[in-house]
Amino acid sequence: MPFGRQRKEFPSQLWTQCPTCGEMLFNKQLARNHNVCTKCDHHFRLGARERIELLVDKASFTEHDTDLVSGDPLGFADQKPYPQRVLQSQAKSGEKDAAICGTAHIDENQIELAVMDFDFMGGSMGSVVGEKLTRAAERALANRTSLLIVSASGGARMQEGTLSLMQMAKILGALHRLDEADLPYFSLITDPTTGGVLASFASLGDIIFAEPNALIGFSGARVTSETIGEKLPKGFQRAEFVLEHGFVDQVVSRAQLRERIAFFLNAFRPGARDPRWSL
Amino acid sequence: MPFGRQRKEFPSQLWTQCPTCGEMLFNKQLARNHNVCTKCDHHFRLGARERIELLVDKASFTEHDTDLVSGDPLGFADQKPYPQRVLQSQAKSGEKDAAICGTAHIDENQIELAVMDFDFMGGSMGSVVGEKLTRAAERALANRTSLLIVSASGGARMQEGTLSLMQMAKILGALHRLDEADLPYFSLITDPTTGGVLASFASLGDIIFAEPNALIGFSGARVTSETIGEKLPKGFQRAEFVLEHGFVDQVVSRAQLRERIAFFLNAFRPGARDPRWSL
Amino acid sequence: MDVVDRLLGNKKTTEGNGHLPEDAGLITDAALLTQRTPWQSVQLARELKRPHSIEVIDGLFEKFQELHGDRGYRDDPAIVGGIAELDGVGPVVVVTQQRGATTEENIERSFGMPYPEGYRKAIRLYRMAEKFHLPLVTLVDTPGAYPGPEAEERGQAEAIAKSILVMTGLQTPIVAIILGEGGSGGALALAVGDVVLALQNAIYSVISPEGAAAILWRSATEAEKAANALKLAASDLLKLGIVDGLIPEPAGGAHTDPQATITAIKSALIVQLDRLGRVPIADLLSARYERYRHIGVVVEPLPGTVPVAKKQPFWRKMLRPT
Amino acid sequence: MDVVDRLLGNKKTTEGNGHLPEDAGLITDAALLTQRTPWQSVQLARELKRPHSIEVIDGLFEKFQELHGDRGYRDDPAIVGGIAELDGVGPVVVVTQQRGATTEENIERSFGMPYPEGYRKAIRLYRMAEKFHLPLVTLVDTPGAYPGPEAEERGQAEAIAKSILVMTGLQTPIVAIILGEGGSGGALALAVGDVVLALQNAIYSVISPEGAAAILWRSATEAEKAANALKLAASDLLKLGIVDGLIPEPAGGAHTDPQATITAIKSALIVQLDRLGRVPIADLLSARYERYRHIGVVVEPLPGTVPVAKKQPFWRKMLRPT
Ligand SMILES: [Zn+2]
Ligand SMILES: [Zn+2]
Repeated sequence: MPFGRQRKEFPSQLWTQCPTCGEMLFNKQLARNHNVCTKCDHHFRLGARERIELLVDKASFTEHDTDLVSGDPLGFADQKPYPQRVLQSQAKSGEKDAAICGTAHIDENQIELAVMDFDFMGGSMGSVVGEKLTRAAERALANRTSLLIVSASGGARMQEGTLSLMQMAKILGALHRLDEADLPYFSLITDPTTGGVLASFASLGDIIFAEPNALIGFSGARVTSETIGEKLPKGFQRAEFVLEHGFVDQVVSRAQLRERIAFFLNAFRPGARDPRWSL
Repeated sequence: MPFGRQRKEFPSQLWTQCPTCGEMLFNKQLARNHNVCTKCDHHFRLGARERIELLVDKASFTEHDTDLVSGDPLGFADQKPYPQRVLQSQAKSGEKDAAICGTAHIDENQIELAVMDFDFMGGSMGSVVGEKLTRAAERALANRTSLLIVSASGGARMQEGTLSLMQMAKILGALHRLDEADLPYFSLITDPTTGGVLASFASLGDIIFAEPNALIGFSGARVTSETIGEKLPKGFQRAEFVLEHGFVDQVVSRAQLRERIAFFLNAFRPGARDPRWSL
Repeated sequence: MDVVDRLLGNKKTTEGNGHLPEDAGLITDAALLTQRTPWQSVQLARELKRPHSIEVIDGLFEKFQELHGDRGYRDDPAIVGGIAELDGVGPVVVVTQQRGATTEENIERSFGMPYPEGYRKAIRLYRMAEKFHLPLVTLVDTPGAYPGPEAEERGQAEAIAKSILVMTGLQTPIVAIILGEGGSGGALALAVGDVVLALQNAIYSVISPEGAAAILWRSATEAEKAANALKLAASDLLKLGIVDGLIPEPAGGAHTDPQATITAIKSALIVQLDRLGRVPIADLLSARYERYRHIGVVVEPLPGTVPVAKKQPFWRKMLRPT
Repeated sequence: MDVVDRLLGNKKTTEGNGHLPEDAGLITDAALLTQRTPWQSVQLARELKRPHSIEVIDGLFEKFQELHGDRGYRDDPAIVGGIAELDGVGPVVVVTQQRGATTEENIERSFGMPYPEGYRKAIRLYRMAEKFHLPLVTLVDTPGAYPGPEAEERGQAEAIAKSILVMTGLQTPIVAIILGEGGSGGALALAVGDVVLALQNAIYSVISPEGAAAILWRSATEAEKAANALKLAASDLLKLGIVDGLIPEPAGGAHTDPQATITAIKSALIVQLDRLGRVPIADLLSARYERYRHIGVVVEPLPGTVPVAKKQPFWRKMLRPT
């Protein structure tokens, strides 16, 4: 049927059309379903705050490092100065930067949680994201708890240049200590996760979950196809494709995420380990 | 030129024709050149004793476990009883079984050396080979020296059934202890090395050397091509092919082997390590 | 007590091959077995309706979450592994080969013949078990590792070797169970354990009877002869000390009553994991080393050099069922 | 002394960025540099005649034995590594990217852009250095990791991430030297070190100037602007604390006198390895952790002093077209 005509009948602030099945979805209802199409299970992106609400035990989230904001180490300006971009993103998203971190419980397991916010400058990773994620990993180490990082990012933040690149090493240094301490690190990859974020913490979880059809790739598909000058295979860089190629443990739909993460938290909980087996 | 006629002029006990370049080679000269064609560098197989002489410092080899011989745990008989096959191979090869082990020096580095003998039942690995190689690894561990295993084998010895298969786990258990102790293990793969020998110690050296054009494969090429019902890629399962695919560090011609192994023995020698770096 | 002594019959039959006390309804003395010919075992082990790994996993565990991928090339459907909940034991890591029940599934899972990436997925899961101090349970059922050229190019031999090496030193208890066909190195890559059990009609061989017949008798039709010669039947493996105990099957074979078979596997598994859980990990590793160290038969004429039976680790006594 | 202080100029210039004392003829204070524009550095760093890794290895070391393969898929010619002998230091492990000098070589080595198997070979060599207590020396010179679909399929992101992770915890001293172009994550995968040096005209960037121009200025012709903005020149990296010291190049650039350049690299390398060799490994690892821990600039005002934007209805932003 002609959605062109249809759409007129649906004021867009109230309705959204599903890009997969074409269904017109009432926004409030869609939100209640955690942004998953009630007809075809298409997963729309989910905001960081809503993501936290979806994952953790009711009212168990305590946010940390809330006031951490970005400097302008390079005095960077493209068509606009970097500080101005940051302020605009803060205003637009209501967040200070592209990651929200805190302590929470999932099925009564205390964890450190870090959720990236794609709405803030495309979830790009600069010094603030690097610092907040590193602190989250260090808290997990100090508290002997698990760490869960939810990725959604276009990669490193260009406006902080090579300093952004270094955040990869900074975070991985902390994750290495977590690994040495045999503490579980879970990575949840959501749409889209690319570049330096995928090429660091997102790809190294003890368990790696991905959401259905999430875009997951190192190089942008444009770059990649230009490299070979041909079209890319069907489903290229989608969660299911990455699963087949062996880099994701499970593709989990949003409705089951919380329970699924809880299963592994319980399985890996120190309590579940038999001390008689430790050296 | 018509080698058919030529060969008549060369009594075969004195001359050998190179399968690669067709040159007729005087056996004594060939032996002096360690069975490498003086014209095209084709590597003929080299006996275990000659191999030891090629590799170690003059008169530095002390053999161990010389009298270890096979039992007949399964009472195995095909067209011939297993014990009879063993006796025939012993008579033919002058060795007790398919591996010769001992302590030696290479460029003044003490090492444990194990050399497989393809002339003894195709270098097949039964309990005796398993026991001798395991003892060699255990001696290296006890003496804190390096271990070098030279492989040449059709794989596990069928006549000892599943006991032969278990030798893989037995040897690898000892190699794991060597690895835990940070002691170097070198694997030299010679023509041919296949099956359970390749699928165990031969493929796991800290450094893996192979001789030019050596046949190196898990499944026999016959089985493999039957599996897909087509011809195999050129050079399939040859040393250079395996190098390209990432499973061998270096293909080294026989003339350079000793010096090459010495280089790594010296580089990895505990003496070469700076104690200030140890934890 | 080593293999030589066992072969010479110097063993207390009540202790079977000396590896395990009689418990959990395990058969530890081959003499007590209703004998089948090896060839009959081959047929039963390969029986299409025999319970396959996923069916067994479903029956054994409360919950099972499959984990995918080798983190390097591909997720191999011929190897299935993940985390499972076992009654009274808690979470364990499970790794197994999976044959297909249907032709389609068999093609997808390459008839239970893993590729190198399958073994690399297994290794990843072994290390996960070690990291999180979870016991490892493996279920073995494969004709062998996949022999195609792609598998060769991606390092089938290296993957199998690495898998065996990692298992010999893995710092967590391992129980391996041969369900059906244990095909050579491709099976061993999942079968290094502190305790290795086999179903009563399972087989475990260095080469398939057909393969051995083709090479040694120069005719595949001599497969039955080869099966007899290779001593690949579970009862033989028990005598040889390659497996520690046999899990009884229903009279007609596992496929005649999968549920009963799975129940027998489950009770055996729980008892063994409980026993191993009481062994300090350092002792577990020495015992695992000794277990394989003594498999094989060699003759050493020099007096005094014939290996003598090792004294049992101290915890062996305390593991007697109470 | 952390990066913020450095940026605010609270540092003793004689100590450069505070990471290294002035020694071995290293430039540790950017103020002492004869300035070039970043764009000039980009040209010099990419100069075809600039000494490339293999040439540098030949000049630096007495002996070099290359080691091949990732033990999983392929030997990647874009990464060259092995064991080398360094005067007065002894054996070291060297890992580097190699661009081609000729078009043929460039095609063979995919223009110095490694595939995942290249990084996996690097990881194998890193661990070899650790196992045998040999210091690790890396030489960085790449436009970036190969971006083709095959590289994506084989896990380019996982390989780079793993390589960085392993370097952060590797229990042996690491000196990384940026020779020419340090292209983003594909460079960082070889560049985590206890000491990171750069040649005077090297560049190191999160994205190529051309790439940044295309995205931020929507025109590749603005590459020079982007180069200025990105602060990718060695002198900027020194100020930012990303590199610890610069190795001086001949006036006209490294390519005008490769031998002199290599000599400068060698003396710097020997001094640094000697310094690191005197540090107990546990301290080395903490220092390496702290080195990266403090890179980056964040402002942390007292709670409440930051303007908080008012929130929109939550479903508004959620539903922006994907
Ligand atoms: Zn829909
Ligand atoms: Zn020749």
